[in-house]
Amino acid sequence: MNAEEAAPAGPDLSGIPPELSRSMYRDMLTARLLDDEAIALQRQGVFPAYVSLRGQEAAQVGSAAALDTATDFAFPTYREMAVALTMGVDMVGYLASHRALWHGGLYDPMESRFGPVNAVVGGPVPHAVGWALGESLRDGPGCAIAYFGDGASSEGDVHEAMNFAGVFGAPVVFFCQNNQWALSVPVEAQVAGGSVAARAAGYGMPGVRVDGQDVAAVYEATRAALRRARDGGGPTVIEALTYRVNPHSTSDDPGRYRDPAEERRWRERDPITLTRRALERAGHADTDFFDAAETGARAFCEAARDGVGNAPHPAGSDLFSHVYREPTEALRRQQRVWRDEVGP
Amino acid sequence: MNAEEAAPAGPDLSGIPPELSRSMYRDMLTARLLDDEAIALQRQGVFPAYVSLRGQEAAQVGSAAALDTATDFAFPTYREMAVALTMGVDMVGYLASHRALWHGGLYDPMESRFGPVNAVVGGPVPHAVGWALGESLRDGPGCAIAYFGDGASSEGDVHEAMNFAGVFGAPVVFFCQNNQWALSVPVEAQVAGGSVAARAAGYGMPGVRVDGQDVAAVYEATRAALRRARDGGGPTVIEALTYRVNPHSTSDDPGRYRDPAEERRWRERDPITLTRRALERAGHADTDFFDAAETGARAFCEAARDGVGNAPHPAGSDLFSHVYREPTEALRRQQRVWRDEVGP
Amino acid sequence: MTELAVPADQAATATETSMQQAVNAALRTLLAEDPATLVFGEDVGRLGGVFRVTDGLQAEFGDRRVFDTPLAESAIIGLAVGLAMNGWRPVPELQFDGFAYPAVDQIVNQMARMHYRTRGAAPMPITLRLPSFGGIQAPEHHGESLEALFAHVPGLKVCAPSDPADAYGLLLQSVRADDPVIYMEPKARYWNRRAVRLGEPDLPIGASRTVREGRHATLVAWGAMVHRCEQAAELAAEDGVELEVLDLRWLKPIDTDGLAASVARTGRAVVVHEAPLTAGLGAEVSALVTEHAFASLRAPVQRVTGFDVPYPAGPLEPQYLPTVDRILLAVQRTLEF
Amino acid sequence: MTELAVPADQAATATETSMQQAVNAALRTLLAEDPATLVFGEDVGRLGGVFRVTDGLQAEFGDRRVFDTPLAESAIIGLAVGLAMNGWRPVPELQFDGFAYPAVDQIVNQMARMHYRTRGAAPMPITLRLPSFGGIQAPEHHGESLEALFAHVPGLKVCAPSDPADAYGLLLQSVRADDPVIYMEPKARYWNRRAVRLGEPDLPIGASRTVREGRHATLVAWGAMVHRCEQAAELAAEDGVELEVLDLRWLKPIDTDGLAASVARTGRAVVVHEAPLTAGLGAEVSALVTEHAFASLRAPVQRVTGFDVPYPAGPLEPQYLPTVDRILLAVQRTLEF
Ligand SMILES: Cc1ncc(C[n+]2csc(CCOP(=O)(O)OP(=O)(O)O)c2C)c(N)n1
Ligand SMILES: Cc1ncc(C[n+]2csc(CCOP(=O)(O)OP(=O)(O)O)c2C)c(N)n1
Ligand SMILES: [Mg+2]
Ligand SMILES: [Mg+2]
Repeated sequence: MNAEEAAPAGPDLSGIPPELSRSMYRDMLTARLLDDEAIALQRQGVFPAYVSLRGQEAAQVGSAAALDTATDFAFPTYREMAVALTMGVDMVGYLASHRALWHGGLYDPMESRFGPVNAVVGGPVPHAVGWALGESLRDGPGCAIAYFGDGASSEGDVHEAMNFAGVFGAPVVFFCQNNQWALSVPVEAQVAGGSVAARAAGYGMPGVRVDGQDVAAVYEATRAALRRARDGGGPTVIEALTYRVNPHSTSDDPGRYRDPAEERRWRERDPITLTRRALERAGHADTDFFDAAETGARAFCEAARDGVGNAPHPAGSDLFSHVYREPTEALRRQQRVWRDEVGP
Repeated sequence: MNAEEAAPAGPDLSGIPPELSRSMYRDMLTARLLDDEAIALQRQGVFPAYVSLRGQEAAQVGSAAALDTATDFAFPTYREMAVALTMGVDMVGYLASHRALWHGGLYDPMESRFGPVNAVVGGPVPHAVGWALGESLRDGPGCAIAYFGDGASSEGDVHEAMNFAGVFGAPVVFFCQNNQWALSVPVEAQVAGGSVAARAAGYGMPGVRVDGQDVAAVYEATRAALRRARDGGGPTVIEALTYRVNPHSTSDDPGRYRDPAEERRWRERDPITLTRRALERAGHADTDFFDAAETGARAFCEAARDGVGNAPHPAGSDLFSHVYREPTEALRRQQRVWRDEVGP
Repeated sequence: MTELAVPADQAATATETSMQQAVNAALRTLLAEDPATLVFGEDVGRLGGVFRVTDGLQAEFGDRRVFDTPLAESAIIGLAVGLAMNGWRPVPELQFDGFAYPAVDQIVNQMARMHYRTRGAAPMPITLRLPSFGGIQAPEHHGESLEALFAHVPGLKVCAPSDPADAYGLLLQSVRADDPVIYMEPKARYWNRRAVRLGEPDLPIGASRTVREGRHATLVAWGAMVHRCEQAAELAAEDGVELEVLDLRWLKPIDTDGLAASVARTGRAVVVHEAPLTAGLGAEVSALVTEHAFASLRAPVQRVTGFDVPYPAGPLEPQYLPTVDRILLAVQRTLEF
Repeated sequence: MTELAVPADQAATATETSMQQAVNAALRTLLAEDPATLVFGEDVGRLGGVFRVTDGLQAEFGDRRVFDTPLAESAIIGLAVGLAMNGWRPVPELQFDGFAYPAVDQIVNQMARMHYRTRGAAPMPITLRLPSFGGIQAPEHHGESLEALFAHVPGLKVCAPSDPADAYGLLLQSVRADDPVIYMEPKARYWNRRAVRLGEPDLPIGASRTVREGRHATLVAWGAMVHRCEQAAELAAEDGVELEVLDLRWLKPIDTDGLAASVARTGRAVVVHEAPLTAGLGAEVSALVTEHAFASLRAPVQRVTGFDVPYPAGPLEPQYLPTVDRILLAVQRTLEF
């Protein structure tokens, strides 16, 4: 699918409560501004690197908005900043991962029910299945959602996870953001057959392709999958067709591998613009709302930016603090060596 | 699919040259008798263990008979004795693997174009894709075929291999013998969705289910897949529905996990009996042929049995001989330690 | 099955216990004492495991607590990680040592560091049971020794019992621990019985056990090689050489003090393992002994190990594995140094 | 990017070469000299690799010789095994050290032993290029040191260059060798330039290189730590302590004779590596030195290594990696022993 093929009308918000559609817009806008801040922070040398989610806000916010943050659990990879935001994760703690203060971030993943940032493509997907199985073993109400990319779908772990989920009927949603690129490799050189959703049938589970620029469609698809999982219907694959309009990361140079015209075409299907128009069309929001949303988002981002910029470096002793829950004498000895020779 | 669902008529040999149908029968019968010999050798303590292929002769012989042994290359796992036989592999060398004389067997896998016995379930499947890609990179005529089980289909490697094959359009056939069991786990607790062939669509390649007790159907399906691959049409998944009527290995006790009635039902669909009837029906063979086939098979098996029984143990120095093609001084030193302290 | 003969003084009697039974009993105890404990893996349910180590557990605790998984090692560990994050105490099995390799990413990149990554938020009380080591003339990939790999990984603890009593005690300790543990079961010792009392762990995690006291040199081993060292010590005693035998038990953390104390007394050490020589755990033992007992050390630590070759097929196994003779030759070298 | 400052005497000039350029040049030489050589991996084609190490190769040699694969490390190595069996000479890249873990099964169970398994019938001339080690403040899994894991695996050879000339020579040697080689590129040194001549390998596989001569103690290192040892030696020289710096280059096989000869002269050794201490390759070096130079050894071999903790995030990196200070403290300990 390319940019043009998608429904030109934009999101249909008629099935979505107005307050929810507004809050999704607010989250998308906030994520966009925070993404810009993060890129700026990288340029200023505060972040060693950053991975932008620009263009994927509808896919992330729409899916995350469907979660019940009291019962569900999301397993991200590394580009899910807008999911974190939507779920109410402490964004200073989230961005701390990009400032390289702590690999997994400094928020509490157990309390926020948004797993730690995970740099292994495909790696967290089986965790979502394990978590979901754990929920069904105690007849709990929660569902897991695993976020991964089109590139990640090539990894063995994703297959093994889907097969386990199918066999166990685990309440899990496999949410693939097919942003058309895995670093420099386009989806047609990555995903045999061209569709991640099409893999689902082979595991006897539903596979849904959804316009990832359409926040309403993403929300509805995720909600349906979660409802199905909660009702004992087992796993679903959702493939949100979207686009990584920015470079893979701030260190990347897409000029080497793709046509800027493609980027431009997708930038025109900007999910935030589309959502704004839909809100206007549906009469869910007026200029005051958009102004307030922008003001609020800006304030939020400034606070997050300052928060992460001013966050202290981890203590050197933190090297040793969390290796074990029950520390060993051998490691304590090494900590003494560290204290004597390096730190604190 | 269970035993009864399969076509009761048995193989339709009308599309198969009589000589080929006879030779497939001969190979199936020989494999059966050799399998019996191997089980006997295990009982006598000559083999530490053995994995029987009984019941899977049609799936193995039918697929292997479709190969061009001058150009193609087969990648087995550990239960493909009848494939080896059909391809003309030195069976003393093959059985040597089961006598534990050498893990990979003592035949020459490069010359016979039948890869070494490989105990890692799923592990050799990507090799077949690499081999096939290598063939197409030089515009060679050969195809690769990967043999694996229903259980192996759960491994990440099989997925990664299929995806690679699809992306590269590699001339490879993924031949799954779905014998309904992976050790103690039945296919319904192993393969989400229930069908390995159904996975193919998700990679944009054809997936074919075939009655694995029907040697003609297996042969035709494999031939078609190979022709397609040779013509640049890329990979195919074939799932041959068959049954492991014996225990997983001579160390196994299926009484712990499955109903003997199921075994019995499948024993009644014995592929050799079905093929014999089909040969008779088609007028491809008479009693003289069957008598001669049996006599020939027995002679072959006796020779193989004696050959493997009498084969010498590997020399202790063989521990060191093949580790590297260009040996290191460090390893030579260890060999001297071995010579002084253990061997020869 | 094993090529190690059962010594006469340990001949089976009705009341004696094999390691296979001891591990089974420990799992039963653990499943009974904590409803969060789960046992799963390939063929561990209905079959009771290829070594019958999980025999009867599914019948007793139900198929929610003890269950079969599809055949995919990486997902088995990934599943354990997710279950742990949801409050469970997983005890996955990987069927054989050589089939732990497909799970190495989930073990190293996920299980071992999820606790660290989350600054202690995510609990990770997983015990990976891994039938390990050689000596049973098994097919390829069924005789590997992965302790050096795992001991190198930050965040893991690693142990290997050498007899039924330790198998029981160490498994209780491992599963109750709130950190990921690799519990390596020496297949070659599954069926050897000893008249032992199965009881609570006797020493803390990380403590070694002196199997036999001696004053001329220290033999250091774990798993099945402990028994082989005992045999060597027995023979050496006939010649008046008194060998101390130290069962390391814990391969991470290693009992440095115990090692150093023994070598401080004996002045000499021989470390024995099945894994290949280069970068094996024997190197770590050698380095630790040298670092912590250099002044007492009268000869370089000797390593008696497998060779740097792939684990061989049956008939070559006795040529590959450390023999009693090789152990005694090393003892002689260190005594004559 | 790297946190190691370029020393003044190596400041970039037009004719100097970085390691990144040297590896690129070696690949170009190899692709040109043998039409069976193939370069592939994630993003190595159009992009030219995340470190631009394969820059321009696809344009020059075409997309049959240099190509991108899907994102699946196990299949990349499996592909290499199959290609090798069909007569090719594969040079796969895995993008970062930490993403070699998913490929460990194919590396250990397949690539490393296919030649052995087939009694020499199947050729396996694969060189796995692995950007390795830390020092660039990268995300998680981008700073791992896997040499101990690989050096333990029978059938593999392992090397790590420390400067552009070695990077070029060792890569020629690795790819031309008919055995599987793990070639570990120290990312932290990619951009450091040296005025060197890129030429044919100077020494056989397994030979170490004396980077600096000295007589009071031997520093042993590989990869980026060689440079750090040179810095330490420079400082020590100001105090009249002459340190020999040995670049191991080959981590399997290890140059035991070279090590022993150096320590026989100096009587003291310090081994330095980035990987965690326990069961790191430093233990092997320590054991080898002790075994082969015990009589000359005047102090236990000192190990200066990373700690037994997961490789940390940026600000903690300098606290984790061996520092010049820690190296000098170890030198002092060994001198004062
Ligand atoms: C297992 C693994 N292999 C390689 C990498 C290096 N890498 C980081 S991102 C990336 C591309 C991922 O593409 P995709 O899954 O589509 O996610 P996207 O970046 O597009 O969000 C690669 C190859 C990694 N992080 N993990
Ligand atoms: C990677 C791996 N994991 C586990 C095993 C242990 N094992 C050997 S055979 C087997 C079952 C295989 O089932 P399937 O693939 O259906 O083949 P079949 O035995 O039925 O021919 C298992 C679990 C193995 N050999 N390799
Ligand atoms: Mg992508
Ligand atoms: Mg099967």
